[in-house]
Amino acid sequence: MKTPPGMSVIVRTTTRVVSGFILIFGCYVLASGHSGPGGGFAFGVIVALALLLVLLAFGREAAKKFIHRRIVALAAGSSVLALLVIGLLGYLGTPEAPGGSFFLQFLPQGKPFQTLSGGTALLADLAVGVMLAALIFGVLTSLSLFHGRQRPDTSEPVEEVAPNHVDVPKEE
Amino acid sequence: MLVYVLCLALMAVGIYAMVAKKNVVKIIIGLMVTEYAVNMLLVVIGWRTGGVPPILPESSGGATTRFLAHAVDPLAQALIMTSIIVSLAVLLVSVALAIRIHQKYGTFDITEIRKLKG
Amino acid sequence: MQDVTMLVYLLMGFMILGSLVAIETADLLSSVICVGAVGFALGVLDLVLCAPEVALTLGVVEVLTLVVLIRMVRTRRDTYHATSHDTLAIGLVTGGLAVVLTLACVFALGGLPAFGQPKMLMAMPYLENGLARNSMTNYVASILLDFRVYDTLGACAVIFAGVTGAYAVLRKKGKRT
Amino acid sequence: MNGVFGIDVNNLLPLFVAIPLGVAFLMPMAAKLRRERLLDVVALLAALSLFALAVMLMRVASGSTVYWVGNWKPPIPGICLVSDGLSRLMLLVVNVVAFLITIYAAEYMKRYTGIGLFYSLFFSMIAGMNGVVLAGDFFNLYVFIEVASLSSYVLVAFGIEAEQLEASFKYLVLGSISTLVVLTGVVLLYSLTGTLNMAQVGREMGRIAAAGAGAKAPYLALGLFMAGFALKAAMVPFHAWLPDAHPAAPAPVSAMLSGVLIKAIGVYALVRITFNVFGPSIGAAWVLMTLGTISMVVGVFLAVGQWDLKRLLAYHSISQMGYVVLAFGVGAEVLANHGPVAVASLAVFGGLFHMMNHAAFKSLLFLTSGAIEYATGTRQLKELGGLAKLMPVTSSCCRIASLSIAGVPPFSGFWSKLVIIIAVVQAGHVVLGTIAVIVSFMTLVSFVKVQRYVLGGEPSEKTAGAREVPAGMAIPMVTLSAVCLVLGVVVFLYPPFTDSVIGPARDVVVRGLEYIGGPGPMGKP
Repeated sequence: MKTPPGMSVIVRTTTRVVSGFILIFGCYVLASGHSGPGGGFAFGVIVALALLLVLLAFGREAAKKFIHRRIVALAAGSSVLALLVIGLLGYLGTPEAPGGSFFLQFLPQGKPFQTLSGGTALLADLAVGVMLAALIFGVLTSLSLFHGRQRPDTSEPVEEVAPNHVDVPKEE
Repeated sequence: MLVYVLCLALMAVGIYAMVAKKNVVKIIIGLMVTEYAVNMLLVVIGWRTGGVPPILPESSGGATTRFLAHAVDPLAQALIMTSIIVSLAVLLVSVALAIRIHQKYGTFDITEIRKLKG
Repeated sequence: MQDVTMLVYLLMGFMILGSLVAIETADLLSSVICVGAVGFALGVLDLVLCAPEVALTLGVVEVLTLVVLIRMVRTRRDTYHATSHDTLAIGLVTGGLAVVLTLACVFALGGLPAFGQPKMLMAMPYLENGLARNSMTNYVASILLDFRVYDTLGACAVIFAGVTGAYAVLRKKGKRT
Repeated sequence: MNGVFGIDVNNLLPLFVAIPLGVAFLMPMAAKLRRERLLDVVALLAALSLFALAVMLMRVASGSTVYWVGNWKPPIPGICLVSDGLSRLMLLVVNVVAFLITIYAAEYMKRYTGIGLFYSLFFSMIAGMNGVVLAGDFFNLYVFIEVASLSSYVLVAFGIEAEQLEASFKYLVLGSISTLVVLTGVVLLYSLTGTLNMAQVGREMGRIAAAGAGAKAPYLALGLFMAGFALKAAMVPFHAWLPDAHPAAPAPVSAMLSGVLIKAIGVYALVRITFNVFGPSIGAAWVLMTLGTISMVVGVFLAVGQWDLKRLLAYHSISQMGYVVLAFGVGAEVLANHGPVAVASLAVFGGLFHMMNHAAFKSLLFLTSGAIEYATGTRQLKELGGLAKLMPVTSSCCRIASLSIAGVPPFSGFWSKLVIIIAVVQAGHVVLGTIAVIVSFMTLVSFVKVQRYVLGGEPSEKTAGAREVPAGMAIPMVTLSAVCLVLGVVVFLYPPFTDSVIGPARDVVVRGLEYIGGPGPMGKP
C-alpha cells in the first residue's frame, strides 16, 4: 500500500489544532444565532469547511476512516426530513390555534435573549445546520475526489446500486 | 437612484459573461456575478437611513420604540440568505457538470464542445 | 449619512471593476480569485449596510465557493482562447443589455423609493409583533426559521436537489450494460 | 362545503409539497438498502396519493381559499398558499401526468444506475411544480421555480453522456439567467410596494399608478417577469435550450419536461402574473400575442425538417405552447380593450383546454418515443420503420397522440385548436387565425411523416428484432391515449365537466385583478 496522499507534517499538525477550534466556532455561531449574527446556514458551511480541511490535510484514506460516506448520507437525509417533520408536527395544533397548520410554532417559547428561545426555530436551525454540513461535506468529497479523464476509474462518488434487475437485455 | 443603476450594471456584466463568453469557467463566473448583483440589490433596497442591524440588542432590555424606528428591513436580509443558499446549490451543480464535461471533452472551451446542432 | 453612501458607491464601483477584470482576464485562476474578491467586497457592503448576518453567511459561503472553483481550475489543464470569434453575438448581447439598462434608468428606476427609505409594508408588522410570538431577538433568524420557514424548506430542497444532482452527475456509469 | 371525512381540504394544501419533498429526501437514504422494488413501491404510492389528493381537491373544493403557512395570517401576513380554480386545474394536470409517468419510469429506468437519485430528483421536480402552482407569494414562487428547475437541469443529464451533459449545461445557464431575471423582478416589486404577497402587490401597484408617481417602474418588473417566464416556457426568441434539453433527457423526464414543466413554471406563472397581479394590459397582450405567433410558426417550421424523433417532438412543443400563449394574449387584449367578455372567456378557455390536451398528448408522444427507443435503440426516423406490426400497442398510442396533436377531429387537440381559432377570429385577428390554421396543417404534415417512417413500411434492420414493451410501460401509454380520446368528447358532450374543471380556472384568469390571495379586501383599487 502506498502512503495515503496528504500534506506536510506542518499542515497536519496545524490542522489538528485548528479544525477543533473551527468546529467550536461553528457551534458558537449556531448557539448565538437567535440573539446575534449566526445560525444554521453559517454553522453548516463552517463545519463542512473544517471537515474539508481534515480531508485535504490528511488525504482521502484517513478522511474515509474519520467519516464514513454512509454516515454523511444518513445525517443529511434524516436532518432534512426532520425539518419536514417539524413542519408536519405543526398540524398537532396549540391552544391558540387548535386546528394546527403547516409549520405552526407548537412548542412553548422561551424568553428573549436566551439560547433556547424560539421553540421550533431552534430545532429547525439545528436541522438546517446539520443538513448543510453533511451535504456540503459530501459533495466536496465527491468533487475533489473526481479526477477526470487522467484516472477515470479511481473515483467512486456514488456507490452503485446492486444490479439485481438487469433482466431486460438491450437490443442492438 | 444611482445605487440601483450600479446594481443593474453589475447584473448586466454578469449576464454578458454568461451569454457571450465561450468558456465554461467564465460562464460560471458570470453566473456568480449575476447572483451577487441580485443580492446587492436586495441589501440596498432594505437599507434605512441611519439604520441599525435588525437584531434587538440585549442592552435595550426589550424596549423596541427606538429600534423599530431605525432597524433596517430584516425581510430583505432573510431573502438574501435564502438566495445565497440557492445560488450555492446552482453553483455546485454547474461545477459538477463542468468537471464531467471536462472529463468527456478535455477542455472548458465550449466552441470545442459542439456535439449538438444548435 | 453621506459617508455611508460614498462607501457604498466605492464598493459597488470596485465590484463592477473586479467583475470586469474577472470576466476579461485570460488566466482562469486569476479570474476565479478576482470573483472571490468581488464576493468579499459584497460581504463588506453587507456589513456597511447593517446586515451582519448576511455578511457572515456570505463570507463562509464565499470561502467554500473559492475552494471549489480553485480546485476545479487548478487540477484541470485547459487551453483558453482569450479572444472569442463570435463578434456578432457579443455585439448583439452587449447592445441589447445596454439598451435595456438605459431604458431602465431613464423610465423605471426613478419610480423606486429613494435609497434609505424602504416601504416595509410586510416587514413592519413583523418587526412590531414578531418578538411576542417567538421570542427571538435576531429578526433575520426568526424570519428564516419561523415567519418564512416555508421558504427555508424550499431552500433546503434546492440544496438537497443540487447535491443529489451533483452526485448523480458524478456517477461512474449512467446506464447499465 | 370544503370538507371531506370531516377534514377541511384546504388544510391539506401543504401536503402537495410535503409528500413529494418527503419522498425526495428519503430516496437517497432508502437507496442504501439496495432494494430497488421498494423504491419503486414508495414512489408509486407517493405519486398515487398526490393524484388522489389532486382529484379530491378538484371534486370538493370550490371558490378561492387562502392558506397561511404557520398561522402567520394578517395583520402579520406571512407566506400564503392559494387554492383557486386555476391552481386546482394545474395541480390536477401536474399530478395526473406525474403519476402515469412514475409508473412508466419504474420500468424504463431499470436500464439506468442510481434509481434512488433519480426518484429523489424526480420528486423534487414535482414538489417544485406543485409549490409554484400553489404559491401566493412572490419569493416563494421564485424558490419553488428554482427547486423545479434545478432538479430538471440534472435530470436532463441523468444518463451522463456527452450530449446530455452539454444540453444540461446549456439549459442550466439559460435557466439560471431566467430565474435570476425573475428574482430581480421580484426584488424590484418588493422595493416598489414593500410586500411580497401577490394580491397585495397588485393592489399597491394600483395605488401607485393612481398617485401618478413612478408609474413606469412596474413595467420594468413586468418586462423582467415576461422575459424570465418566456424563457422557461421556451417562447421563440428564448427557445434555444429546449430542442437540446428535452431530447437529451431519459424518456420519462422528457415527457415530464415537455408535458408539464414548461406549463407549470412557464405558462402558468406568466398567466398568473400578467392577468392576476398586473392586470391585463395592451402592452402585455401584444407581447404575448407576438411571442405566441412567432413560436407557433418557427417551432413548426423547424420541426418539419427534423429526422430525430425526440427533437421533432421538442420543436412541436414550442409550436403548441405558441397556441396557448397566443390564446392568452388575445384574451388579455380583449379584456384590456374592455371588449366582449365572452370572447375573452372563449380565448382563455381555449388556452387552458389546449394546455390540458398538450399535457396529455405530448407526454404520451414522448413516452411512445421512449418506448420505441427502448425497443429498437434508435430514434432516427430514417432508421425506423414497420413498427405497426411489431409493437401494436405502442403504435396505436402513437397514432392517437399524433392525430390529437395534429388537430384531427374528433380527438381532443382538434377541439382546443378550434376554440382558439374561433376566439382569435372573433377578436378580430383574422390573419392570426389563418396562421394558426396553416400551422395546424403543417403539424399534420409533420406527423404524417412520423407515421410513415416509424410505423409504416417494412421493418428495417434496426427494428426487425423489436418487440412490445413491458406492461409497466404500456399501461400509462394506454391510459393517456384514453385521456386524449375522452377529453375531446367529454368537454362538449358533458357540460358539468367543463363547468367544474376548466370553468373556475377560466373565471379566475378572466376576472384578472379580482384575485383573492392576500390580506384585506380584494378587488380593483
